[in-house]
Parts: sequence; C-alpha cells; structure tokens
Amino acid sequence: MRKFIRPLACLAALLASCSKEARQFRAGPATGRAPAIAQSELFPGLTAPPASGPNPYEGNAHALAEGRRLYRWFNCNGCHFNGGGGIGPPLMDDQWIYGSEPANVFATIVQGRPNGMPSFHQRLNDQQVWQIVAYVRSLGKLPDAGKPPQRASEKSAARDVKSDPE
Amino acid sequence: MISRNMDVSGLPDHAFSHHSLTWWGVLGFIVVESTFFGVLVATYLYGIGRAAEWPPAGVAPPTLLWGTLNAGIMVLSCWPNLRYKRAAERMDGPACRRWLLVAVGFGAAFLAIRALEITALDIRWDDHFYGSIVWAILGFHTLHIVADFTECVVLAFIAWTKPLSPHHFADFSDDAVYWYFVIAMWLPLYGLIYLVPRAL
Amino acid sequence: MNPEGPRSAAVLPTAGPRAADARASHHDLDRVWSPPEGLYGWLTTTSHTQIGRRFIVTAFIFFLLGGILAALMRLQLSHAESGFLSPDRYNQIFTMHGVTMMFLFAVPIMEGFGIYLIPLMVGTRNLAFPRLNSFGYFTYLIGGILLYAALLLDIGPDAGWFAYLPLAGPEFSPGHRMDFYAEIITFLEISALVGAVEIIVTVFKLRAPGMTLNRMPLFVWALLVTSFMIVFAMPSVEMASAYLILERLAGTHFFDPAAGGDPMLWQHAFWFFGHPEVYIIFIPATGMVASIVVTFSQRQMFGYPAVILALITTGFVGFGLWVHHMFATGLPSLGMSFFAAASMMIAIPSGIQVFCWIATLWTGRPRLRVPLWFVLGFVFLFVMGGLTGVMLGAVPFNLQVHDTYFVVAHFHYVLIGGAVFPLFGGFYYWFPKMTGRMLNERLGLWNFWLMFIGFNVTFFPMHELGFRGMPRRVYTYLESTGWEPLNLLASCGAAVLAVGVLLFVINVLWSRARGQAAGDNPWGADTLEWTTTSPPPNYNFHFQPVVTDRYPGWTRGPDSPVVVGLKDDAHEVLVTTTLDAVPDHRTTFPPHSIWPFLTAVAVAVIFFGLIFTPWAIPAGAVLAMAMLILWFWPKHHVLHRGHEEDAP
Amino acid sequence: MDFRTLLSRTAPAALPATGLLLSGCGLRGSHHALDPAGPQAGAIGSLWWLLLVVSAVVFVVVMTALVLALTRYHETPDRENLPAQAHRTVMGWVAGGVGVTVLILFVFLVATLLAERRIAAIDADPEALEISVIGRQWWWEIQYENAAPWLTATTANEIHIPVGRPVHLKLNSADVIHSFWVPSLGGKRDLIPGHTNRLSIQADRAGVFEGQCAEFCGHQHAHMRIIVVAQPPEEFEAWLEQQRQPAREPQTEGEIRGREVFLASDCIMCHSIRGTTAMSQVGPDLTHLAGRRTLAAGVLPNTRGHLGGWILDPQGIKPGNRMPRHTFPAEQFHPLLDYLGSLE
Repeated sequence: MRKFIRPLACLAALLASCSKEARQFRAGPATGRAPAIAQSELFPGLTAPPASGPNPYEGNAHALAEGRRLYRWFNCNGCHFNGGGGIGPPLMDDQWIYGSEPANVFATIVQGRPNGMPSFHQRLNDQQVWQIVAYVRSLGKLPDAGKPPQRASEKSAARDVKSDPE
Repeated sequence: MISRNMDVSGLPDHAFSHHSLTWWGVLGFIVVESTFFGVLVATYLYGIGRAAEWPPAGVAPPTLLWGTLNAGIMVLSCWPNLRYKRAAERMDGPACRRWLLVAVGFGAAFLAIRALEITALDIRWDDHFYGSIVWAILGFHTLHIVADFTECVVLAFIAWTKPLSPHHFADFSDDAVYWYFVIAMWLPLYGLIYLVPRAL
Repeated sequence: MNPEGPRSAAVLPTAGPRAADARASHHDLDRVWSPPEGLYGWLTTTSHTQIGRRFIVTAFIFFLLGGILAALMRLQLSHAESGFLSPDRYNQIFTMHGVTMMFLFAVPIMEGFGIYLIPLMVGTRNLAFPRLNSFGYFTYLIGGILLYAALLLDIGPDAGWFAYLPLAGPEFSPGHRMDFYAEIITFLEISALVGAVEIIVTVFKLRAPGMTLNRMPLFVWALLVTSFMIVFAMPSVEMASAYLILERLAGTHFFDPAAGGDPMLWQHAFWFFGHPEVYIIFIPATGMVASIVVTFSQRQMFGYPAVILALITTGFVGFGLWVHHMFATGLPSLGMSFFAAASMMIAIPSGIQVFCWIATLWTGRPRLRVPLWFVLGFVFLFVMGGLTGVMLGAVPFNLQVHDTYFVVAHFHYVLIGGAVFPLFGGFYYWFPKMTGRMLNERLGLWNFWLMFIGFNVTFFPMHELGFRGMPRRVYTYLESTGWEPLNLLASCGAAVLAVGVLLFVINVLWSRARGQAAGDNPWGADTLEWTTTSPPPNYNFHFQPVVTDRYPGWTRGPDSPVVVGLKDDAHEVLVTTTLDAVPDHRTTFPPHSIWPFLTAVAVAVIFFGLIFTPWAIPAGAVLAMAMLILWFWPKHHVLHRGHEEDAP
Repeated sequence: MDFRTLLSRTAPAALPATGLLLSGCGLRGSHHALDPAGPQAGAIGSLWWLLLVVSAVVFVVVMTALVLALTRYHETPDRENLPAQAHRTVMGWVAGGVGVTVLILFVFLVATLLAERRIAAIDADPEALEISVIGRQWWWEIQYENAAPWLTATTANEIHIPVGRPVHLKLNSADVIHSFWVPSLGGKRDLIPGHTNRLSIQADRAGVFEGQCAEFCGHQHAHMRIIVVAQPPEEFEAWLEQQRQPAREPQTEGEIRGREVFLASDCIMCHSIRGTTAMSQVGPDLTHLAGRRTLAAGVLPNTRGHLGGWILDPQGIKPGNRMPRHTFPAEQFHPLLDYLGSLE
C-alpha cells in the first residue's frame, strides 16, 4: 500500500493544478460590482493599499486568453500598447499608480482614472473585467502562480515596445 | 532433395561497412534525419514561394564569413575523417587514436565557429517566418554537430583508456560515416541559407 | 583477425537438427536468452517476443480506451442537443480518440506484430538492435500514459488529432492542452521511427540462410514496405509538431500569416505524413490477410510477385496523395487534378491485392475458421471503403462531402474494415503461437458477427448523414436538422460493436487459461514461425533453419537442414547478405539492460518538462546524454567467455 | 464446414446493410447534398450517381467472386504448385479485373474533370454578384461591398442571393480556419487566415438553404450555421437596398427607451447599429437584426422570446461563445427587446 502513496500524492498535486486549464463559461454573477476597494492611493502610515477580493480567474489559461482578446477588442492597446505603455502607463512594470492588486486594477478599469483612463462602468461585464485584470497582471508576471497563455508571444509583444530584447 | 546443415563457426564474428548491422542502423537513422532536413528545406522553400521579398524587407541575409568558413573547414575535414575510417577498418589502434583526436578537434572547431555564426545573426527566431526557419535549420544542424562531437569525445576517451576490440573499430568506422553525413548535410543547407537569398 | 578473411560457411555432410552438433544444448540457450525475472526483468528485457507481446497488449488497451471515448461520443450524439458532454469535454474526447487510434493503437500494434513475428518469420533469434527495441517500447508507453493522464486532468488536447493551426496555436488554444499534443506526438513518434529502423535491418540482414527476397513471407514484405514508409513519413509530422512546439513555446512564426508564416504549411507537413499513415496502418494488415488467406486456403499466394509489386507501389503512391485532404483549401486546380488522379491510381495496387486474395481462395481449398471469417469481413468492408475512397478522389464530389460524416464513414470502413478486422483475424491466427492455446471458435464467431453487424449499423448510416450536411467534429446538432434518427441508429450499432469487442476480451482471458492446447502448427500454416514450439522459446529456434523454399512450414521436416556452429553460450546471431541471405558473419547481441528504459525516461523529461519550463532541455539533455553513454559504453567482452583480445 | 451453407449464412448479414442503403436514399432534408438547387450542386449530384452506380456494380461483382471462390468445388490438392492451365486461366481473370479497374478509374477521372469544368463555368462570369464572407468564431459576417463605402451592407449569418445569377463569394477568416458549406448549392471552401479564397455558387430556384461551418473551429463549431436565402432578383434588390439603409428610427416610447438602454449598456462594446453611436465591429452588426430569420448563427429562431433568452444567457445556449451574460432589470429589458425587435 505504501508504494502507492507517493504516486497518489503526485496525482493529487496535478489535480490541484487543473484549475489553470478549466474553461468556465457561465462562471460568476452577471452583474454586481467591484468588491470593497480603496478609492485612493493615499493611506495613513506606510502600509500598502489594502486590497480585497482575489481574482477568480488569476492564472487560468483560458481566462488569460479571453482577457488578451478583450484587451485588443476594446482597444486597451490603443493607449497601453502591448503592456509597454505609451499614451497610457506601462502595465509590465511593478509600479502601479493605483495599486496592482486585482481589486485595485478592477477598480481602475471600472471607475476610470484621471488623465485619460476612461471608465468602463456598465461598458464591461464583471466577468470580462476580471479576465482583463488577470491578463494585464500577467503581463508584468505579477502573479507568481499561473503562466501566461503564451509566454513567447508576450515576450515578442514586449519586444515590440522595448527596444532591448531580453 | 536432402540439403545439408550449414556450419557457420568459421565465419568472422564482426564486420565492417555494409556487412555490419550497426552500419545499417546508422544508415537508417541517417535516412530519417535526412528526411527531417528535407522537411526543413521544404519549409524554407515554401517560405520563399509565399513571400514577396526574401528575406523580408529590411533584413539582410546572414553574413557570409562564418558560414562559409564552417563549410570550408567541413570540406577539409573529410580527409582526416577518411583516414580515421580507413584506420578503423585496418584495425590500426594507434592510428585510430590519433585520428580520433583530430576528429574531436574538428568537431570543436565546427562548434566554435557555429557559435560565432549564430551570434552574428541579426535576426531572432521570433521576429518573422524567415527568422524562425533560419534558426530552426541552424539549430537542428548544430544539434547534430553536438551529438556527434559528444560521441567522438566518448569514443576518444575509450580509445585512449581501454584495449581495443574489433567491435570498437566497427564503432569508429560507423562514427566516421556519421561525420560524413553531418558534413554532407551542411553543404546544401549552407547554400540554402547563405547563397539562395543572395541569388534571389 | 583479418576482416577480409573467410566468409564462407562450411556445408556439413549431416542433415537435420537430430544429427546436428550435440553441444548446442537447450539449457545453455535458454540461460543466455532468457530475460531476467521480476520487475527489473520487465524493465530490462530485450527479448523481441516479450516486447512485441507488450506492444500488442498495450496498444490493445489503448484501443479499448479509444473505444470508450468513441462510445462517449456516440452517447452524446445519439440525441439532438444532448447535454451529456460539454463542448469543452467533447473536443478533448474526439481529439484523444483520433490521437489514440492513430498514434497509440494502429501504428504501435502493427509494429508490435512485426516485432513479435518478424524474427520468427525470418528465422533468427531476436530483432536487430534489441535494446533500441526496449527503448522504443518505453517511449511509447510513457507517451501514452502522459497523454491519458492529461486527458483525465482536463488538460487533454482539444484541437483535433490533426491540430490545424491557428486553432491549435498559442492564441486560440491557451494553456497546456495543445502543448501536450505537440510534445507527446514528437516524443511518441520516436518509438515508431526506431521500430521501423529495427524492422528494416532485421529483414535485410538477419534472414535465415536461403531465405532470399523472393522467399520472404508476404507479412514480412508488408512490414518492410511499412517501415520504409514510416522512415519517410514520420519525420514530416515530427518536424511539424516540433514547429508547433516552437510556435507555442518559443514564439516562432511558422504558421502566423501576419509575420510571413502560413497556416497551410502545417496542413502540408501534417498530411504529407497523414496520408501515408493510412497505408502504414493498412499495409501490415494486408500482410496479415495474405498469411491467413494462404493458410486457410492451403494454397500458396496467387501472384506472389504481383502482390509484392502492389505493396511497393502502394508505398510510393501513398506519398503522392496528401493534398486530397486539402481539396477544400483553395489550392490551384491543376495541382488538384494531379492529386485526384493519384488518389484514384492507388486503387489499382489495392485492386491487384484483392483479386490475388480471391484467386488464392479460388484455387485453394478454403477452411472457414474464425481468422478467415475476419478476412472475409475485411474484404467486404475494405472494398466498400475503397470504393468510397475512389469517389473521394473526385475533386468536386470531395468538396461536397469533405469533413462530413460521409468521410467519417469512409475512413472507418477503410481503417476498421481494412486494419482492425485483419488485426482481429491476426489475433485469432497467431494467438496459438503466442500462448500455446487456441482461442474459442464459437465465441470467435459471435465476436465476428457482432463486430461485423455492429460496425455496419454504426457506420453505414453516416454516409447519408454526410449528404444531409452533418459536418465532422460537432459536439451536438440541432433537432431541426433531422439527423437524429440516423445518429441514434449509429449509436445502437456502436453498442453492438462494443459487445463484439467485449466478447473478444472475454475469449482471450478465458482461452489464455483454459483454451485448447495448440501444438506447434495448429492451422497447417506455411511460414517459419510455425516450425518452432508454441509459444516459442526465448531463443526462437533451437537451430536456426536453413530455408530452401517459400513455404518452410509446409516443407520442413526433422531432417531439414539447420545452421550449426553458433555459440550457444552467447547472444550470437547469424548475419546474412541483404539480397540472397548467404551467411556473412556472426554477431553478438547485447544483453538485457536498464539503460534503454532510463534513456526513455530522460528523453521524456525533456519533452514533458518543456511544457512547463525551458530548463527541461538542458536538464533532460544532460541526463539523456549520460544515459546514452552508459547504454552504448562498449562492453562486448561481457558475454564473450574466453574470447580472445576482449579482456579489458 | 459445409461451404454450400455459406450463402444462407451471409445473406442475413447483408440484409440490414441493404435496408439502410434503401432507406438512406429515400430520406431528404432541407439541406441535402443530393437535392441540388443550383448547377454546381447539380453537377456534383450527377457525378455522384455515376460513381455510385459503377461502384455498386464493382462491389457486387467482387463480392460474388469472393462467394464463388469460397463455395466452388475445389479439386486441387497440391499446396505449392498450381497446374499451368489453371494458373493461366486465373491469371487471365485477375489481369482482366485489373484492366477493368484501370478503365473504370479512367472513366471516373474524365467524369471528374468534366464536372469540374461545369462547376467552374461561372467562376469568371462578369455579371456575378460579389459577396464577402468573413468567418469568425462562431458566426459569419456577410458584406455586400460597394464602391461607395456608405453603401456597403453588412449582415450576419444570412446570405441573400438573387435566383439565377452567379454569386462569387470572397472568403476570409478573422481568426481560425472555417469552411463555408451549403450542401444544396455546392461544395465547400475553407476560410483561411492570410488567404482569400473564392467560391462560386448559383441558385436556380428560390428557397432557404441551410449550411454549416465544416472545418473544426473550436468550442462552438457545431453551432456555426448559415442560411442562404435565394430570392427572385427584384425581391433581392429590394432587400439589399433596405440593408444599405441605416437603422430604422425608434417610433414608440418603448423603442426610444430601448435605444437609450442599448446605448448605455455594454452592448455597444461589440455591436454596431448603423445610424447610432454603436459602432464596434467585433460582434455581428445589428442594424437590421429583426429582419433576419435566426439568431446566434442559425441556432435560434428570431423571436422576441429567444432574443431575450439569448441576451440573458448566451453561455447556456452556446457554451464558450464570445457573448458574455447580461442581466437587465425588467423595466430596461422589455424596452430593449422592443427596440431590437423594431430593427427591420
């Protein structure tokens, strides 16, 4: 019996990784708004902005691909390009003006921000916003877990913007 | 008709060239890998057929220096390779040991020049189709050099540390055949990568 | 020793094994050629009978798994708008069904029969490169297990076994599903390639003395042609899937039209392999058919040279047809006419074979046993599938039914009818040789008729479904299409087919334990494998036979000539010349070894690990290199007891 | 076994197959390849009947030979050698069989080339109507192009063509490979990214002909249907003229309110309604939505109820498609449906 324990443990570990491959088409509520989020980056003391509400799609390959598609469809790349920034700020670095936690990014997209970032309030469905959040956070490899769907395309996309490869 | 039993105890217990099983095995894999190269070449030609400009606008074909140098040295290396194969078939141990070292030296030279060749490329594999296929061809051929170079190093080690049996000599002989293949493959690939884009 | 030394074999005045050298004892041979015991033995064996059997059993298990997937699809499709499977699951299932049947079942099982039978049929002790054979099996096994593990973990490939770009590319197949496909196909086909090289070299160099090319059994000819086709076809799909790996994991642009690539490149490379693949599966089956027809009509093959020429022609023309999978892609019409003509031309060699089989039955005295029943079923189904195949060569008609259920019907007639039925015939035919027991005849008849009827009820209605506009690879259909009744009928037929296959499994399990004892040659067959015991000893033949005609199974007696003088205390095998099978030299095969298994694991690390990290390449390469060096480290002296100049 | 019983044993097995063959030929759907509505499909249909009849004869002959080979009286006892006379006779039959095979294949090839010529006859017709078809996951974008861009009519999943006039389809794909196929009108042609393919069709009678994407294209490959509506030329011209117009202005209060809801919702991120500020190109153009026969690429009939269901739960109807789920309060939803239902 004991000799089966290790393979079974491996199998369990693999099974746990399945959520990255799942395709959830009807997931999530169709409406409802962002979780409690900070409205400003200004906080008393030195603490980082409090974030809440983990992204249900973080690291899910299908959601990342959908987020990438929506990012193009809704012309996010018109300002942010492929994450390198241009008219809008870059999304590949780790210095995010309005916070880089999923809930912060969600709020930024839904509420809009000064100097050009429009509000997508009632323009995007929650599920779509979360998918875009998952995608833009994957650009700078912010989440440790979960590979972006196409590491190479991301890299080449990055190269389009940054002149220095690697 | 009553036929007679056949006593084979008087036959030799090893063989060279097309008598030997290993030679046929090596030949089999040479055919398989030639087909791989064939697919690569076909891909490259397919790209030429589809493209309006080859290489694409703003891209220069790879610089001639290192590739040509490699092709030249490879052609040169046929001679020591031939001596190596002959020595193996004569079962001349000392000559084999010497020529093996020469083969290792040539292998190292190919690899060194290939490294320069690759670093001199001003395209990347993820730039465009042209970059992808040039890298694929160079990479796949380099893989063959690395593999045969490793084999040569191991054989040289054996040759210099162990007493040699006829089977070792058969291995040396097949190794030399494989070097011929690696060299023979480079010449058309060289023409394809370096000369064809300039002739177009 | 002088390499130009004596190359002639002495002819002894004595004849037959009875009078042969008494020193060659069963005991020594058995000790030398037996694989080690236990798990270690299982991992290290180089015995072709063991590995061949293992290929056959493993491939058959994959056949059952693929069949279960097919049953799931038939369940889903039996009703319009059924919710039994989600499209997400269905796509994984139909992809894995195709991958399983093509890559994990059909090619490996045919090679498995080749690996088992060819050394016996050509009268030698083992396959050339026995360790490579072991390596090939483990790459196949590991690849298959990884693919099925992926399917169970919801990471099963889902873009079709044909994996057309750009759907299978990085943009439209996110995640690791198609990574698995690309990596494992590349990895798995190594097994097919090494198997092909082994078979070619065995057939060319290890035939028993006297077995000239025109005395070779047709099954051996068929496997030889197949192996050549594998050698030229598989690299194409290997390269294509390597491109797919690079496209997905390294960002190349082979198939991306925006960067100068072309999705059609994939189709050309894939079908350049994919069409010959059909013949790679079908030609060995014709070899089986020929064996069975000859044995059960007790008559030598009619038109033996014509059949061989037909096999070779099929092998060549099979490479000229790939574009008929791409008629709908809008290629120039002149080229299409060429491929249309070639697609029809391939019917000629197939026709020659069918006519020759019928002529053999005609001139012989047919005995209607289960293997022959399967062959008759095969002729019925294959002629039908072949005729629809000729129709598909007609470009305009092809455009109408391409990618519909008509094509599904056609290729199941050709592949199940043309390969699985002969294969089952082959099971019934060679089972006694492999196990020493006969399969049950009555169960066999039930098995045959259920499979035959079930098959036709399943697939015949699909022709009509195709005309009615039902495309392939749909996970469901609307009720308004009117496809439901025929689909339901097909699903019922699939159930009958499944019962037939189940009966076969029961028959095998039952007969293996209690079947009637077979004896050496229960069918009165003509080929060499039937002249040794059932099952054959680990060394195949006590004395390698000397062949004097095309039907050693019929003509050999106790006084027939044999080869003597081979060492019985070493893995020594006689190598003969390529064309005339004249003794050339003796060679010593390597003993059993663990390194092929470990090398397969190391190579698997490269391909499997690459899905998750590029570091798998250096890590796996170093590992594999180390294993290979240990594998090929010369130790010829190990078994040469008392051999000169071999002492370290 | 007694060979004479063979026939009686084989016959029952052959029966179901024959029965199926007959029943199969008797059944016709609304989109049957052998129910041609135009010369292209007609040529293919004739080719098929030739192929079928000849093949059926070949099949019967081969099976008869097989049965005879098994049941005839066998006299030859020698396994290895056949008497020269018998060998010659059988060889004659085999050679004859091969000869006939070659002849038949030649006939097939000639028939194929002739059918190809018939089909290609309208390829170069200058009078032909040109329609652009763009395959998308998982719907069809249809454009009636015009030299004046504002006169380009864009619709989805429904092609209208005039009866009796050749139509050239210009086939492109926006994402993966699709394949355009309407069985009653002719063969299929793939839509491949980076390639522009062409297919000529013609309808000889008015009617609605169904078809479906024939190349596997992802999750909803099964539900990527298309319909072709063949109309008398004057009816077609009227339809096309109407399609070129911007959307009908809302008339009732409900419709006006519905347009406000539409323009304030996320619908406009994907859909366009010409004449309004909704101009996004990634989803089907809704300008004349109410005039179409189906919704969701041929999956639902275009009724108010189905439209409402589709908006609320598209993922339940076509799992994996690109339209997200929505919820609207009832006081917004009904006006929205009013408005969309008014877009004739």
